[in-house]
Amino acid sequence: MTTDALVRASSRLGEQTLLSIYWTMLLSRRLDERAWALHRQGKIHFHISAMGQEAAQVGAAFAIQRGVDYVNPYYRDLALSIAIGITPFDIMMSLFAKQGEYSSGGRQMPAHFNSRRLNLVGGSSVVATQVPQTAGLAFAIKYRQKTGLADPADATQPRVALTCLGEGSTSQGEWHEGMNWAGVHRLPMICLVQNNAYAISVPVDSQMAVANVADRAAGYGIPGVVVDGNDVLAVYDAVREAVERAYAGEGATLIEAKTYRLTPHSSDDDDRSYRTREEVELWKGRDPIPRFRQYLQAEGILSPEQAEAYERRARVEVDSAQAAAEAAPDPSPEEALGAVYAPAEGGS
Amino acid sequence: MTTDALVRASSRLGEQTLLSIYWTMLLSRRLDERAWALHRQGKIHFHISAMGQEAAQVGAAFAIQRGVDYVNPYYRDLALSIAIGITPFDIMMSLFAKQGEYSSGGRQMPAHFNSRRLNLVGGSSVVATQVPQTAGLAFAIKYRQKTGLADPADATQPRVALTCLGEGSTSQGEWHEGMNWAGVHRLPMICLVQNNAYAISVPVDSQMAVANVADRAAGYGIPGVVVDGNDVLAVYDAVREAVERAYAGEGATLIEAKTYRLTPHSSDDDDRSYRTREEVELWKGRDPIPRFRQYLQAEGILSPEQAEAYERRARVEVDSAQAAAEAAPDPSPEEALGAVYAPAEGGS
Amino acid sequence: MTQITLIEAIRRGMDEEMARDPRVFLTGEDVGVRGGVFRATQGLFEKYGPDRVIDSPLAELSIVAVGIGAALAELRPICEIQFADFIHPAFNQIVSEAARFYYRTSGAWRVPLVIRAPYGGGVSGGLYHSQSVEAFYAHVPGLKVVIPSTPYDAKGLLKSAVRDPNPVLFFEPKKGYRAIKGDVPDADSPEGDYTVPIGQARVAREGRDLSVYAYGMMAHYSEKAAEIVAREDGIDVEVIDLRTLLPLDKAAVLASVRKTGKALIVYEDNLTMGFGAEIAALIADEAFDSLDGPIRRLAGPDVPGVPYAHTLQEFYMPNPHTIAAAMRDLAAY
Amino acid sequence: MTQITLIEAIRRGMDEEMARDPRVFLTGEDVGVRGGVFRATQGLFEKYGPDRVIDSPLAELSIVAVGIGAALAELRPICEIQFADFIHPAFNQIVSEAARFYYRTSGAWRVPLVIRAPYGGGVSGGLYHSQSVEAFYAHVPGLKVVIPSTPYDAKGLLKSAVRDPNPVLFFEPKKGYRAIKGDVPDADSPEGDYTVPIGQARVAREGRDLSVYAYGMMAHYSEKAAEIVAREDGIDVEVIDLRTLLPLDKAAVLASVRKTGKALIVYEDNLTMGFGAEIAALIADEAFDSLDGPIRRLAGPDVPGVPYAHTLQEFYMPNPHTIAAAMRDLAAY
Ligand SMILES: Cc1ncc(C[n+]2csc(CCOP(=O)(O)OP(=O)(O)O)c2C)c(N)n1
Ligand SMILES: Cc1ncc(C[n+]2csc(CCOP(=O)(O)OP(=O)(O)O)c2C)c(N)n1
Ligand SMILES: [Mg+2]
Ligand SMILES: [Mg+2]
Repeated sequence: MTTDALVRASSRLGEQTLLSIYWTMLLSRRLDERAWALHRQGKIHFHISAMGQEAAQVGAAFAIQRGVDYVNPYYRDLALSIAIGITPFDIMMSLFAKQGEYSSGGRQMPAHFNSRRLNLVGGSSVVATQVPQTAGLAFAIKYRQKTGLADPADATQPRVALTCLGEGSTSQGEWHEGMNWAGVHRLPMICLVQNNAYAISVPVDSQMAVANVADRAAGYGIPGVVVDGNDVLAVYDAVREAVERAYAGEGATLIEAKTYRLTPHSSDDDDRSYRTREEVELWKGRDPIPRFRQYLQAEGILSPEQAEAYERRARVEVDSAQAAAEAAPDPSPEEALGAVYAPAEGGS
Repeated sequence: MTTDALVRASSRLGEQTLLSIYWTMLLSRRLDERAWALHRQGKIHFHISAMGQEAAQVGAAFAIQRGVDYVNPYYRDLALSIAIGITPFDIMMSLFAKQGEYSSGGRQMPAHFNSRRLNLVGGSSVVATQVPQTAGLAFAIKYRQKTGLADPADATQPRVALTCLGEGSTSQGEWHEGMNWAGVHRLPMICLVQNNAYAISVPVDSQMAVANVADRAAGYGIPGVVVDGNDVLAVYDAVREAVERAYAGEGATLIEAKTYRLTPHSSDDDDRSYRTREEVELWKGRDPIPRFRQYLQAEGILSPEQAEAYERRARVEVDSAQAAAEAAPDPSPEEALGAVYAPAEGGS
Repeated sequence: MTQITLIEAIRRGMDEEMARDPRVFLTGEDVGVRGGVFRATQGLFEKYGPDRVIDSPLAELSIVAVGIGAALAELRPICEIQFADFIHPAFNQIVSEAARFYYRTSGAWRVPLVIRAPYGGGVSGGLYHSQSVEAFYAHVPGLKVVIPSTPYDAKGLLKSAVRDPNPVLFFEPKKGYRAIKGDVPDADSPEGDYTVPIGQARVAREGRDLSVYAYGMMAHYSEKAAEIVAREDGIDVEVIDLRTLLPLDKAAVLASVRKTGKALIVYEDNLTMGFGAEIAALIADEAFDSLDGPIRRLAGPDVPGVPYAHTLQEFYMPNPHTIAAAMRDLAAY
Repeated sequence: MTQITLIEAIRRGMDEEMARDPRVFLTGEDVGVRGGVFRATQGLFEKYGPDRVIDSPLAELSIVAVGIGAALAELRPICEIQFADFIHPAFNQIVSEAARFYYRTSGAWRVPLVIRAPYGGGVSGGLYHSQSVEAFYAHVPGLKVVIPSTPYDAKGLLKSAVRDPNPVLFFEPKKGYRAIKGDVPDADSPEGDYTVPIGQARVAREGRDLSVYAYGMMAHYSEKAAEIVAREDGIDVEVIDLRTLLPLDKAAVLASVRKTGKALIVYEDNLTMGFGAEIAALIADEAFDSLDGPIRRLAGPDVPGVPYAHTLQEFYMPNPHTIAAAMRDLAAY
């Protein structure tokens, strides 16, 4: 390890980047809050939230080559997707399931983040399926490099594949098989587990008999790292190190971000049967957004006025996204029939 | 740990038991060799062998309450099954697929060991499926004990569930999920991995990025043990310790027996493309049967004359089993149609 | 008799079987304190405790496999799959294992297992919370596939499923969980402990002009459609609620079409190779001489899932009006 | 032209596509130095090296899922499943993922993936080395399901599959791997680089009296049976080799029965909900007016697998004689 690497990677982030991280977390939060409000108003059917997990998601996103490196997200990755380049308007269009909605043309429920252009892979709702697929994306990266189809130093090409999922989802066989490929083939892959202590109502100790998901990495011959998922710079550092290992051909990393979701599982859930209000309050006190704001303010990077301006700007963005989406038309019924099979190459 | 536990459990085995272990290994081997001969003669379609792995299998079998504790074997567990109570005649009937054949009435290929009476569960050919099922058997044991349906001290009831599989099969998601249940619910379960270094042609380092399968146990919060799979008493000791933990309600154990198969994968395989003859010869020198015979002779437990008598007896048993099976009729065609659904309880 | 909802009938069925037989237990995701995401198991954790109502890890393969193992050991597991869409990871265990155990051991080991799963569309669930998966399993000898459409049948069939010595897939039309209500005898009444036999279809409505075969939510819609065409067109439709897809009540299927001469099969699954194909094939072979017209299927289109946006979803799902149109069309043939 | 075996045709198809397109790679169990347990990939490891011919871990789910991921990244994976019986662990990835990617992203991501698997009975493989699994996948929009029965078609269809931008399941009738031989243009001849389009059935034998629909080994047996009844009974049978099950060549199916008036569908899978059900349903709807008799299916019985003992296996499997008997029976109707 060089002396450089001993310095926290985040300490090299410029002020603009730090502010950009903060802005992304804030925008995601305000959008997320609005979605809950829209659901309460009966304007949308469904919402699933990233609230409380923004640091884990945004920290990770900023550590990769956003829009270039592959990302295979899960339904909770709102903040991560925003960081990659999905817009509040995109999200609003999904929430309202309007015509031409960016992720699927209104076919999928909201929260199935997707962009071919940004190498953000549009997943299913079925947990953990994306993990071995991400091994496939990482395999393709390595394949192209080894067979001369791509130059490992070419930063315009994907060089790492990042996937996220919840701690509960690591119980799936899919996860095991994906991690195993990553280990055996030393793939440029990062698996970020957002451990928010519950899978809907099921606590982590009914899910696994180990203290940390990261403890499972050893079984795949890859490093496992636990990080405070509510500390955005700590997450950035952990993921950045993994990214550098991947870029350098040193293989995969499992990162576990310990965090908490501040909302019920989704708009269909009621969490009072399985979590005490005290526990939820405790974690509200650890909210990653005020925490990062305080840090930025303490460092003199963000003034109270600027913070207020960000809030205003977020409100405007969310408002206008909502207004535009509400005004958009519904998909026309026959759109249900299109795009079942991809046309032959060169064909129509 | 009491002083007692520090003494190897195998040191408390009586001479008769030691001889019985030897006899079982030997009988399995001679039967196994005969099966290969029958295949070469074109008399049977298929055989899959336990040769080289008898110590791992018989050592494990003798450590449980045979015929009472559940065993969920795999296709290579010939010696284990013989130790549990399957007879050479049974095996011959399977090899010839004769009417009323013990395991399936001729429906399954040979090597699908099965006996309801002996709590030996008749598996499929699909690797690793038996692992989470064994968690279910172990779950049932614990369930009965916890809900008062069974007395934990009652040795006439199953108190542990043992399953076996090859190292390659631990790559399956099924294995992960089964081990995870075992850990989370502290189930009285033992998973014995017979690591013979290959899955058909695929070497273990294409299968996993860790030195030992046992290293994966930590990820499930259970002990993982590596044992010399060609040392029958070492295997016995390792499994016995796991059995005692299970009986005492202390949960599951993963045991990895390092061993080697001395034959090709099955009668359909040709191993010359993927293993050097030198490697095979090396392991022939570590054959667990001569090794245990030498130990017994050195300890004065087995005389050369007795050893010869065992050989003769094995030959007689195999001969007569073969003769009886060859003379038996084929299943009648319509038997293909029976036993699709179990009849209602109390019904016909 | 009390009017209860479909989901309440299912809950009672489980409750009564757990009370009757200490070997019956429940497992699945969120079935414990949460009472299931649809609340099908509500109150059972409190009543039977954590030993018998077990929150599983988030892993369907092992929910089923642990159920299989426990069933081999002669417990009576009821495994809940949170949505039928998530049963696919367990396909190998269901198809290769549960279905084949009895046959492959020539009757030595049986698997008395119930797998419950809410299925079907029209609930704004999109591609992964709307699936119909029955066709896959109706192809697998060794399994039983049951789909109730009324509270009475749901409770009675569920109790039969728990008592059945074979693996039973019990698919619940979730759109009807609260929407469908019906009379069910009180548990403490003389008929309280009734069962409904697996393997028997039900004539939901008698009629002479044409036979409609359906199950689940589509059985309801078909009854509604039959009322519409009776009222508006004077067409007298017989509606057969199949209730069990495997083993199929062939006699009931054939008897109806032999009477009416025309057959329409309605299902919300994708058309091609959906369960209606089997009904059509059966009739086209064994009731050919009775046929007065083509055998029609009305089903979901062949697209990879029920889309989320309401316009798209509406387009996808058969409904009483599209069914009525198909009835008219066939009646006029 | 040279006479080669079915498996040799498949091997050549892969070889030629790998030579043509550096994005094509193979993975699966034992596909490397071992050349596959059936030797379908023999020589390819030596020719293309370990980067392009990769022994996978023993885990079908991830063989397919890694294939999906690589296909998303625009490589062209060919995934081998050692026996079709072992495809079930990958069901979730195939059905929920590969099949739905294009639709669920409204065309943004496609999955140009080929999954090859040897299938079928009559090989003394017992319950777990004899399965026919095509019916499960023929129900899934978004997938293509191809089953060749001749060397010419096998090579041509495999090349089409590799070039297809969609997930293609390519099921190979393994009993015919070496038993079936046929002419295939040499690679260096002008027609060498031919393809056979996916989605088109083939009239294997023209006839006027009745139509037989089959695929894989049963297409061969049906041709043999047709020869028997032509010779012995003067019955003139048309045999349609379906070749692609999904998307089905409906026009070809309907054209034949409209000509002959009678349809028999032959498959070795279990009868109920086997692929013949869909053919029967299609005909019973769209060619009803042309029918001169019931639509018959000859298939494996509804038991959970092909049994091992030869007497049992013989009983299970359709063969040219049982097919001929069904032809006679239907012709006499
Ligand atoms: C295979 C599958 N089973 C069940 C579900 C239903 N489900 C959706 S999210 C969820 C809990 C996931 O928990 P976790 O992995 O911890 O992620 P979190 O939601 O807590 O971020 C469940 C059970 C699903 N989507 N997929
Ligand atoms: C799910 C599944 N995939 C593939 C196979 C084919 N197969 C049978 S044994 C085997 C290798 C098993 O290797 P390992 O687990 O190491 O056990 P070993 O045979 O070496 O004892 C394979 C690939 C199978 N039986 N099941
Ligand atoms: Mg969680
Ligand atoms: Mg092995």
